[in-house]
Amino acid sequence: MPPVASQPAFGSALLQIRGVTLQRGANTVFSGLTLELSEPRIGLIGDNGAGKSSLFRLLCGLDVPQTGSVTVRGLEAHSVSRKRPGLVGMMFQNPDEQIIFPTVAEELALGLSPSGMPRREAIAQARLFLASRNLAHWADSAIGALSHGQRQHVCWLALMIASPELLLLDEPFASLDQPGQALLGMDIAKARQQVIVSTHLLEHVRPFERVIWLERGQVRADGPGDQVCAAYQADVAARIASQALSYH
Amino acid sequence: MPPVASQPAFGSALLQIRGVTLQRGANTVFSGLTLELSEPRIGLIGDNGAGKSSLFRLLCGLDVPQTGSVTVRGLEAHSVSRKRPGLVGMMFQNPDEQIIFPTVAEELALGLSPSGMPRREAIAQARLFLASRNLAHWADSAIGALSHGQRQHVCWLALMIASPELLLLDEPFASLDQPGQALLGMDIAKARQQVIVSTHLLEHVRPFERVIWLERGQVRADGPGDQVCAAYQADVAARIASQALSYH
Amino acid sequence: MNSSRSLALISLFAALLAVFGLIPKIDLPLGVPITLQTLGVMLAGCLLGPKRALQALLLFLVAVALGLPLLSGGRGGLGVFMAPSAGYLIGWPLGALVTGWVMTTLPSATPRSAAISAFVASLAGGLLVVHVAGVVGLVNIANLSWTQATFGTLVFVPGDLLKCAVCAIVVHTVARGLPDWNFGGRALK
Amino acid sequence: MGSLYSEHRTWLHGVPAAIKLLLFALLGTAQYATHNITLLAVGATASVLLFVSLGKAIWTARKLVASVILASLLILLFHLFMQQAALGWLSTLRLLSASLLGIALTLTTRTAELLDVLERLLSPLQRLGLKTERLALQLAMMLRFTEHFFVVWKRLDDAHRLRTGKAGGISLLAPLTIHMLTSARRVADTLEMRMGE
Ligand SMILES: Nc1ncnc2c1ncn2[C@@H]1O[C@H](COP(=O)(O)OP(=O)(O)OP(=O)(O)O)[C@@H](O)[C@H]1O
Ligand SMILES: Nc1ncnc2c1ncn2[C@@H]1O[C@H](COP(=O)(O)OP(=O)(O)OP(=O)(O)O)[C@@H](O)[C@H]1O
Ligand SMILES: O=C(O)CCCC[C@@H]1SC[C@@H]2NC(=O)N[C@@H]21
Ligand SMILES: [Mg+2]
Ligand SMILES: [Mg+2]
Repeated sequence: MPPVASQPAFGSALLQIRGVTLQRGANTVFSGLTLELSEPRIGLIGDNGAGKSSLFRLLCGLDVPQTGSVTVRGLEAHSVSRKRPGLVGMMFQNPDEQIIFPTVAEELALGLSPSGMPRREAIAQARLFLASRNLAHWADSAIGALSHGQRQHVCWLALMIASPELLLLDEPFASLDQPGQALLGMDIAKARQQVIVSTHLLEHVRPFERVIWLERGQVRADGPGDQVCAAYQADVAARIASQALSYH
Repeated sequence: MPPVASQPAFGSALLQIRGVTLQRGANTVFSGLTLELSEPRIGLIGDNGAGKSSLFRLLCGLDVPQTGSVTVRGLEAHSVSRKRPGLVGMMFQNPDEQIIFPTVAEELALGLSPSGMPRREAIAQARLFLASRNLAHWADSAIGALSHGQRQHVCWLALMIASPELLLLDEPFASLDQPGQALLGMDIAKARQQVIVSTHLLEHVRPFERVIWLERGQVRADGPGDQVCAAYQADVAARIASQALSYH
Repeated sequence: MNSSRSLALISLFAALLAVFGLIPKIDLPLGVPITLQTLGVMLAGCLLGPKRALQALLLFLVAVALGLPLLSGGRGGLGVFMAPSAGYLIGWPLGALVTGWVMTTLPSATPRSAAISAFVASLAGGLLVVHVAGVVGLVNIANLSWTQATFGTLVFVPGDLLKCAVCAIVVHTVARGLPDWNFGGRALK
Repeated sequence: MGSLYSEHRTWLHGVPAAIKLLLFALLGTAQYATHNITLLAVGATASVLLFVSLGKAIWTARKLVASVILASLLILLFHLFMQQAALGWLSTLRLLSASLLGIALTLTTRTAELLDVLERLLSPLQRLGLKTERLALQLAMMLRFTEHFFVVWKRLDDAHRLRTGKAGGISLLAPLTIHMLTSARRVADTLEMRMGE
């Protein structure tokens, strides 16, 4: 297992997971998971069902572990409550149900409301933000009339404008076209916040200083992006080869 | 534009789109689109919002064009599901839009109902099918307890067991892990049906004899997979470079 | 107290009642229609638990009071609270509350037990409580005698029993499809 | 969440949300108050005309409208069969105008506008100690979920039709319930993340 590259970049560890057991329905997703996440960029890779989305749900406090604790800047993740919008932001894997409002500008404006900004002003600001990204024509677009990838893009914009201190991105590249992926990659690189990204597209996390490879709820490897990605890829190649052999 | 590689593999053209105009709400997605799709493997690439999913909706008859016609084996596409339910099958871009029933076995069994098989028998068959793919433990899984990628996998299984004569796959690789992608790739290669695949992961369609590059509802290029993918990638690279320049 | 999480679920069930309002009602001479909206009352109780079910029904009635035509057959406004059927309307939130409360006290570990519990809970809250409130309303607003009102309300019982059964079936499906759903709303997530 | 809002701008988009909501509420109250068939018929005709005047914008709701009309016809037939023609017309006309106006409101009004109106309307209740902003948001979300019901139902019906060749009908009831509950949970997750508490 590659060594842990720990470079606490933000003073103390932003995120701590200690001895966590998580049961979702009949499945035990994690048992005794301990992780400290303080690097500014962290990638999360692993097979379907490995527990990437579940880990995100723990980190942002949507799920509460049965045993152990998850803390964000020393606060219990699930009791962050009112402070949450400014502290933790998450882009869910499926764009559809995280878009609440029927037009793009309103949707982006929702991210500004926890700051107490009046709605009208928030919408105006959302329009400016869209214009600054050459997307002014999207402001009045109906969400239902956007393509799947465009909706995923909207989710990212909503997170950017809300600008919480910790960004959790669950498969943010999955439906984006290649220019969109490149743009998101640049946005992530430039963000001044801590960003954790789960993805099956390894090229996007390879340059990260830390990547965690989850396997059935356990950390299989944890270290610099290029090393962990290479290890994962080697494992995948071996499995595909044996799959192809048994494939008839 | 690379030349059209036309090798009608199934006798007459399976799919014909003639002078189609499609209006979805306020957007004109296609105007005067004409295509003949008869190769056994066709890839569909292009940016977000280019019209890939809309084209699929036309082909399987969920949307009806305002002008022009879409025919599948000589039948109007929108009457196909009624007259010949086993003819066209589609894997939706968002698994949550496709999956109807609450457990995996029931979901797979639905695909057998057009053949008139009794429900109990269909469920038994679905179990056998799952077992043949080493997934017997999924049979009674609640869909809600599967990860996103696992749900996408279920969508593919549902299509395979239904085994329609024409397979339309809308971004089938998007949420799959790498072994899953490889497996799906092998399944597609082995399928005896005509398969049309849309994707942002070019490596999966590069070996195809025909790939169509859609741009804002128009065919920008149409030809052998390697040529069209290369042309698209060159275009994307140019755009990303200019994006990066203007990115501040 | 009223978390964002509750907000979504409460709104969903208020919306469910609105959708059931679109489904045609059958008018009876009594001035009280047969409607599917009582099924919404039962479902809210069984799936949300007492507190949120009560809130969902109150939310729905606020919308009706504001004039939105959400009662079956496109009616709304303050007037509906002075009609012969007003007792039933007031009974809805109470019925949802009781249904939810009964549901929390009964077992729901397996789909079967959840369905049986749901049937009992709907019977107690969605049927009994609503009908008692309805009879009180008929006596006080429509000036019927207690016997007349009681006989009057019996007309609805077969239909409402059917709704209890449908509610149980839905709960059974949910227990199968969403095994981690907390009936009676005991836990938060 | 799915939405029926139409980006094809119509004259009704320009009408302030307050007026649309008021009209809708007045209709609800008036429909309750009157039993005069002529009056209701005039109301229903006006609703149909208003609806048709939206032109292309009604495209997203075409399936919904079809089912409303079917439902209206069914009640009418039922009452005709029971020899209660008058009552039948009464119910049919009420249902038709309420649903058409409701759909027209949904097609042309943004949720943010609606929230503005509701917040202003409810603000007097603040004196009673009510959290009126919360109530307004809840009312708006209720309308959003009503819309979402139809979007999900249509999706399921599309998927069912495609896979079996038949309309889903009653067998979609259980899946619809599960999909809606799942949606509500996801929306709850989103709201919790984005609005706190
Ligand atoms: N329901 C709809 N109503 C109106 N317009 C729509 C609708 N769905 C899609 N569109 C528009 O049609 C165009 C094509 O959309 P489509 O979903 O076919 O794109 P796509 O190529 O599949 O994109 P993606 O890669 O994001 O999946 C887009 O411009 C989109 O805005
Ligand atoms: N709601 C749920 N109830 C019960 N079990 C669940 C639930 N959601 C996920 N699981 C289980 O938890 C495990 C981890 O799922 P998770 O969604 O975290 O995987 P993932 O790594 O995000 O996968 P993917 O790459 O497919 O998104 C899986 O085995 C899955 O079956
Ligand atoms: O729409 C209204 O004005 C209120 C209708 C109340 C109907 C009652 S609720 C219990 C009973 N069961 C029915 O189906 N109808 C009545
Ligand atoms: Mg996931
Ligand atoms: Mg698409």
